[in-house]
Amino acid sequence: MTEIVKPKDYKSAIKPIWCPGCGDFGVLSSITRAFAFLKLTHEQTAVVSGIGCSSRLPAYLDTYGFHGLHGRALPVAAGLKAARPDLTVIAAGGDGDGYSIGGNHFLHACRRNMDMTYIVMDNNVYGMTKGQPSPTTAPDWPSKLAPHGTGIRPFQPLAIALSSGASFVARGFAGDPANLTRLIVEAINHPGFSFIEVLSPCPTFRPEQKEWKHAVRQWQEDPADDPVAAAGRIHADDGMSTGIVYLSELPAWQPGSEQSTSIERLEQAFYV
Amino acid sequence: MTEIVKPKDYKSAIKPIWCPGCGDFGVLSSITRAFAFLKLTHEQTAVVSGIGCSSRLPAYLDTYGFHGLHGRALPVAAGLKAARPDLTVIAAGGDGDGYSIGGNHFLHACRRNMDMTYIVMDNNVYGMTKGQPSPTTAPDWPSKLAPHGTGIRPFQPLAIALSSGASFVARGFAGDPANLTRLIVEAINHPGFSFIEVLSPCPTFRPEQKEWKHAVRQWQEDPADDPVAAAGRIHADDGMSTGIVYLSELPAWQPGSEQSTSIERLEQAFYV
Amino acid sequence: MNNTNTVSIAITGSGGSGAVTTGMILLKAMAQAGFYGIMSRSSGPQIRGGESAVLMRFSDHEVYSHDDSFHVLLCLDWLKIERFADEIPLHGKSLLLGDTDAGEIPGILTEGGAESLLLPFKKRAGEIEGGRSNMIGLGVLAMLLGISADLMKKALQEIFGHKKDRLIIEASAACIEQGMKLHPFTRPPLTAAWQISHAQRWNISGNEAAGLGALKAGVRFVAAYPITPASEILEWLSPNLEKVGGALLQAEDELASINMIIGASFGGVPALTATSGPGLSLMMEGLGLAVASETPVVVVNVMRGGPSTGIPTKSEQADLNLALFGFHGDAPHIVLAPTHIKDCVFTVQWASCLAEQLQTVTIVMSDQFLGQSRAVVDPPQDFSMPCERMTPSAIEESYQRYELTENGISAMSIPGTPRGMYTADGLEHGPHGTPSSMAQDHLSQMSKRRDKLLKYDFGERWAEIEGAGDTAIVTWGSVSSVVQEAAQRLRQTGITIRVITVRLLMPLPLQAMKSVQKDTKRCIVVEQNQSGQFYHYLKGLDALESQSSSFARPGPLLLRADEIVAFVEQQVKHD
Amino acid sequence: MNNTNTVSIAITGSGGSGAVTTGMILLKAMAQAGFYGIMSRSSGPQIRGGESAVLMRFSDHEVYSHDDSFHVLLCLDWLKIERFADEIPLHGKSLLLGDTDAGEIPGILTEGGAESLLLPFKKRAGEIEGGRSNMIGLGVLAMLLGISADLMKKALQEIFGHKKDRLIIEASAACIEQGMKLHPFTRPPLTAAWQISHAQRWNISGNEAAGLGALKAGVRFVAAYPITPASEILEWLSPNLEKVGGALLQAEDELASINMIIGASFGGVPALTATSGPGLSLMMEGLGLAVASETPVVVVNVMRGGPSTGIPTKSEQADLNLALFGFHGDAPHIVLAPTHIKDCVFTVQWASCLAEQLQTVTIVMSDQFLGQSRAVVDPPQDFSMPCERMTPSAIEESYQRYELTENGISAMSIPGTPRGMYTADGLEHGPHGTPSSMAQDHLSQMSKRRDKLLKYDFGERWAEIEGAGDTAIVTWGSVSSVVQEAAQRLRQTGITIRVITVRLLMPLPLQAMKSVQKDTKRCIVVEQNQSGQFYHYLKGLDALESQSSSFARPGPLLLRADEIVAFVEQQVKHD
Ligand SMILES: Cc1ncc(C[n+]2csc(CCOP(=O)(O)OP(=O)(O)O)c2C)c(N)n1
Ligand SMILES: Cc1ncc(C[n+]2csc(CCOP(=O)(O)OP(=O)(O)O)c2C)c(N)n1
Ligand code: SF4
Ligand code: SF4
Ligand SMILES: [Mg+2]
Ligand SMILES: [Mg+2]
Repeated sequence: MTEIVKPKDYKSAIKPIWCPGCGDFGVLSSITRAFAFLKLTHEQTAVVSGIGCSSRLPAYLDTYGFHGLHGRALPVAAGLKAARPDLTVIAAGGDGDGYSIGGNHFLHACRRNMDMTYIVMDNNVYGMTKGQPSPTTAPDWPSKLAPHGTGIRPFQPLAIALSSGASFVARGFAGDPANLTRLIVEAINHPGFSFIEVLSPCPTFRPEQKEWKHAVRQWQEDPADDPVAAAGRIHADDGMSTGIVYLSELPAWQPGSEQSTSIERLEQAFYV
Repeated sequence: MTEIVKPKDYKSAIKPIWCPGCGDFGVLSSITRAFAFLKLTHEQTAVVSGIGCSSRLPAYLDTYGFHGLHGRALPVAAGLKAARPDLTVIAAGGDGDGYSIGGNHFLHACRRNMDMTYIVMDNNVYGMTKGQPSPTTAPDWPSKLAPHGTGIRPFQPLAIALSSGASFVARGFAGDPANLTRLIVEAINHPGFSFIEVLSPCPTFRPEQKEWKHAVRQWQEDPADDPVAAAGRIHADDGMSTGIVYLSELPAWQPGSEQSTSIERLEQAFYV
Repeated sequence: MNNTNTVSIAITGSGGSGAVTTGMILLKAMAQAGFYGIMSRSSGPQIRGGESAVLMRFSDHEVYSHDDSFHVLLCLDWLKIERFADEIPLHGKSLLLGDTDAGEIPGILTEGGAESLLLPFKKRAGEIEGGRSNMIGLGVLAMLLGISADLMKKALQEIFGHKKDRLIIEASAACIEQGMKLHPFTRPPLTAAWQISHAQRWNISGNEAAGLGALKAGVRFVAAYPITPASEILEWLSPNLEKVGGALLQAEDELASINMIIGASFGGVPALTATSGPGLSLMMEGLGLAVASETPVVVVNVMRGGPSTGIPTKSEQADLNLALFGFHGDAPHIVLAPTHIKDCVFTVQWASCLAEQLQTVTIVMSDQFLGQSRAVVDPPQDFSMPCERMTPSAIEESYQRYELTENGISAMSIPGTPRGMYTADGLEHGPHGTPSSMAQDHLSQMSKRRDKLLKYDFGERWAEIEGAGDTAIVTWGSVSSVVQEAAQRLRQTGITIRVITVRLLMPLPLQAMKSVQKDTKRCIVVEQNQSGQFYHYLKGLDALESQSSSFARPGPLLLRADEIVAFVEQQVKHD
Repeated sequence: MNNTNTVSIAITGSGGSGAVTTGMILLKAMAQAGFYGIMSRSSGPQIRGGESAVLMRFSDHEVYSHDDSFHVLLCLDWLKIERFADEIPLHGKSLLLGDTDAGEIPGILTEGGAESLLLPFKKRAGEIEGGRSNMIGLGVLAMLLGISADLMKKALQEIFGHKKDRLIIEASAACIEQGMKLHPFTRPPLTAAWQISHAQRWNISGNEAAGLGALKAGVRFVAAYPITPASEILEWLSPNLEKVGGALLQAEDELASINMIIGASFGGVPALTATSGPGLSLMMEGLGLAVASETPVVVVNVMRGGPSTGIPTKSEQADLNLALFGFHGDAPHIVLAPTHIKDCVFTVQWASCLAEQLQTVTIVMSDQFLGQSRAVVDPPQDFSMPCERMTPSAIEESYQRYELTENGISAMSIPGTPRGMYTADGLEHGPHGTPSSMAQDHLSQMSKRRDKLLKYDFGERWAEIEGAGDTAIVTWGSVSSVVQEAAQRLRQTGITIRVITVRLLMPLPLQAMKSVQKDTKRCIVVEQNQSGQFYHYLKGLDALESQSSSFARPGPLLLRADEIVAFVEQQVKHD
């Protein structure tokens, strides 16, 4: 059977609420391209998100989706994957969602290394709530909530994923769908927890991010399989290099078991 | 004035509930030694903790203390320090408290770099709730909750502190109070967020940790001030080297300001 | 609440049409003309560029609620107007203003028989360099309301003042003048019979008012996590706290923010956070700690549609159950609700003073309507009230943080106080704070925490009582203004009404509550949620003396006076 | 509940004295002798090595509550005995057994006039290699209870069976024999008149029973975070889930665990978590999501003393408010409470089946007493009940996940189902699941979520009704067994009593509740918390027909039948 699978087959009928020019459009189209490339079966795919502009993504895809709570995409995804290892599970959301309120789940998801993909659309801002600083916001960016900037160093998503034990660590750019599609394909194919930090501009609250397209570049080296080397590469970078920076062949973790007995047998243990 | 300050001056009248041989006794006595060495003013010192055996610590000290919620020592400490920069603030707790439920606050406390010290008594187990695996438990340790072990790689406290931006990262051992005292003194003196992971055996649920005393050693090198070098050192280590592994001179962050106007003046802005 | 001399105007438009700016200028101009008013906003799901609506009501006295329907609706275009049809009811005498070139008028707008008038907004705007349709429309509204071109220009300048581009201001002024000329009516302006106030007035939102109340009470530390519709409290507080020597810290999540303010308050600094339903849910464990450790903290909860993520941009009063009962274990605490936009100043100030005095948690129940609407009002009265936390004077040998005292309040030693060292604890404890699982300690500390609230004299401001009559309407929070308006109308039909607006929801002063219902025969509890949360709470306390019934319906639409009138009339008839 | 033929025995000792092991052997031996019983434990704050107490009650029928006082107290030593004095009341006919060499008997034990008997436990034990005092004491108890040496040895072997050291077993058996000889009484054993059961029986704790109920309902995924006193549910489930093809995942925190089970359930696998108060507080936001997204999940909440960290090792029924009302927004859901230890099997099974059938949240309110006590009982009945989630049969063009249906239940498509793709949402949504802030969608989805519960027929097991009479006692959960015991005593004094033990706390079947009170004149609500949470809830619903009053008191001490008897007698007198 040589059915032709097109990216738009993976789009749902719902029109995104995103502002014109929002980077998230690029992420959405990269995801549909990757799905088409992989010929994912719609009903065997589930996309789980938190709350934020970026987290609206699942409804725009013609797959199963869960639009959950702010910060809790990863646990929902982990529960789903634990219960249904047959599904392709993708978690998605924003930098506030994933690195601020969801930071703990991020750590533990990296460490647990279940076979799923996590895509963070990072715009260094809380878009949905209209422009507060996020963990990745530069310390000197003035906002209503922090008129002189936060004064706090930005969260380093790649470095933290790496030190938490993620086995696939990458950065993509929403404005470069071709490469982002490729990253998503590789991430989904990776047998374990794959993390893609996507630079996804918010023209509404961070108009200066329109310049990102001039700043991004590709990492020239192949992905490191040594975490210290990867840490060095991440540390030396200005945050604008894209590609896979770390990749390791670690067995994915999956709970669950085959049934070996009946409940009646288990009840025997209670007899005095 | 040459008042002699003794460690026991810092002990309260309350008898610890810890099991005989618990490593936390060594941490308590190292803390009191450090306080005495620094001649801390009792009423200018506050120790904040979460919930767990280790988190019982504040009540055993004759300073101000807050025994809060499981996982929330760091935010209480941050609020206290933000409101009262004049105090010496120390947060303390266990590996479950700090790395499992409290993981997000750990990340953000490292990043925020407020001038406080965080001491984690790590026994690779949930002592208080009687023996469940913690994030630092080895994947093959069998317990009631995970009869075949968790199968999940342990959380790397030092690596995560480092990648989260902590400016002082160290490991100590409860069974070596002299060196631990020194670490605590340096941590308190450090102007910024200082983190000490303390190997603190739980003879009750992890009797094999009695062997730790034979395995620990001192890091021979001086503390690195380059995070990549420190990452390398941490990665190469078997988890048994003690001392300061990373130290950087980063300005501590502290919110707050001088009063510059009155509320009446602020109200002017509401007039039509 | 006097409902004569008011006019209701709505403005709608698709993304970029400038409906909101138009409303802001009009509010300002009306205020400067000597009138009062409120302005609320509504918008579609888009973050930016979506359709939006501005709902306004003007008067010659303070006004805090919207009317049942609108006198004038200015539609800058017809796009997505269906979305707002429910929120902007029109009647047979309403005037619908639209653009001649915008196509056919959607039927949904004229169903009720509103008079419609199409004017060449776009065309006229096109004739002016930099001109925009909304400013033409604004000119028409100015004429309808009887506002002079000078006042309009002044308002324009103040609103656009921060924009560098003088051209915009000039073009807009020219458009307004053109619009004023377009206005075809000869009848007198809608405000013709109104009294003009020469007093200085404020233009303030409930969220700003809440922030101000906090500062007045002495709050100097705020930790919070952004959430709609509470963020403006934080955005107002952040720069202003700084100016009075305080600080705001944006926390990593609500678990952190609540615990941070507990830490700050333990350190002796009055502290507050603001959030909305999902955040309040996350804070409940922390609030329980504050209750058990007797650490004063305040949460301003700005309610939105629930459950779960719900409807973040719409108002509902459905978090009451959570605020009253959302603790594990018995956790006596205080719940207040502001009665209108300006009252947010007083109620939040009182909340913080009560928290400090009683060393406990106070939750303030604001909502999206109160928080995000703006009102032009007389400046709030300056209330001084006892606000001091009880601290130990001279500490003797053995300081007991949780000493059992007559009134249940024990002196709280602040770090820095010599000999006052203790460890605050969320585990049950004895008087010194040492953890204890003994029955005696549990029972005595539980009673202490309950009795300190029960023995406190909360004074007269636990409720606002208005009128007298056979029927009592009991209400709370945001909806109370519209209840008062309904009561006024009912009185005109001969039904005597007492309105009891409860500000101190918990602990409810039961005696006082009963005594204000003494001469009433029937009691109706009005609130904006599905299950009648306040009603069932009051029933559970035996706080409703007479025959009682519940009028409760969820958001997202605001309660309207006519719904309440109809319900009350029906109840009265049933007797 | 029949309170004749029961005997209550307590054993206390300091760390390492072996009180708990002694109790376990005795329970086993009594069970094998053909009797029934319960055993609860109490200990000091130390993790290990602290003092502990074992409270036991034996009978020739099932027994689920402790008596007002104890017939026999065996103290292995006097250390810290004050700590347990409240929990182990003695009376004039109690027998206090102590060690001759342990020093003076603490006055607190003999105040009530208990007969005391000092025996040379330690001395005799010293004469046996590897001998221990507790085993000597156990021998005395065996004689008092009339258990043969053979049965004792058998029990000993089974309890110690896993220990490699045969010596321990032999030494213990020798000690027991010595102890039996020490026993000085000639009166017949306490069980002389009891009927012996030859039926096979179970020895099960409430926490184990809860785990079993989950498996029976088809729960195959559990995510949880350890917490006292719920951890044993997880510890029982972890190995057993594995054997039936399921899995347990230890989450990083409760926010994760609740969201994980939501994910698993979305995936079509019935899922559950277990926690206690602090954890339940953290889960409320997630539970709201499950309600709004209509994802079935079950939480077993094993209550401990509150508020905040409270008293983790003691029982209290004070999380009811949180379970009923701890949501932001109106969030209809189900709350159940098991009526006794064995009923945890049925109630948790039912909880999961209801969650599946109604696509909502069920919270089960167990507590430390139910969860951590063990009972020897007849095997539970095997209930089969409808447990299937409604899934779409053949999906046509446009699948509506949140379709508005007659009974409010809409078919839930499980990932893997072709053409069933949808996005579950915690934002308010239309029938397809698309987010919506429109009034019509909010109102219809809110009604749907409420009505599916109201229209469901929960059947007869919403409550257990026992007896008839002028006085109704309404109760729930853990305390209901002791209420039944109190009722039995009251009946003996001529007061007629109906006991209504409510299992389905929410949604309360109001009609049924009223009808079971029809012939009663007075209603007393009994529960173990400070504020009378169930009482006020029932009042708020108008669920109490007649004159009503509340008997509520907090933990940590268990409610005793005599307190309830005294309260009821007083109420009856007052009429
Ligand atoms: C518990 C909780 N706290 C706060 C919020 C409010 N909130 C919604 S989205 C958001 C931040 C969104 O930022 P990000 O994740 O970066 O997504 P973006 O909108 O930038 O794509 C916040 C704080 C919420 N919904 N729930
Ligand atoms: C919200 C919440 N969840 C769970 C618990 C139960 N609990 C108490 S202490 C603890 C773990 C303690 O482990 P750790 O922090 O390593 O301290 P240790 O006892 O080993 O020193 C847990 C899970 C709790 N008190 N609160
Ligand atoms: S606010 Fe920013 S992140 Fe949100 S939709 Fe608009 S551009 Fe995108
Ligand atoms: S259980 Fe372990 S950690 Fe807890 S007090 Fe005992 S030895 Fe220490
Ligand atoms: Mg963002
Ligand atoms: Mg530990």
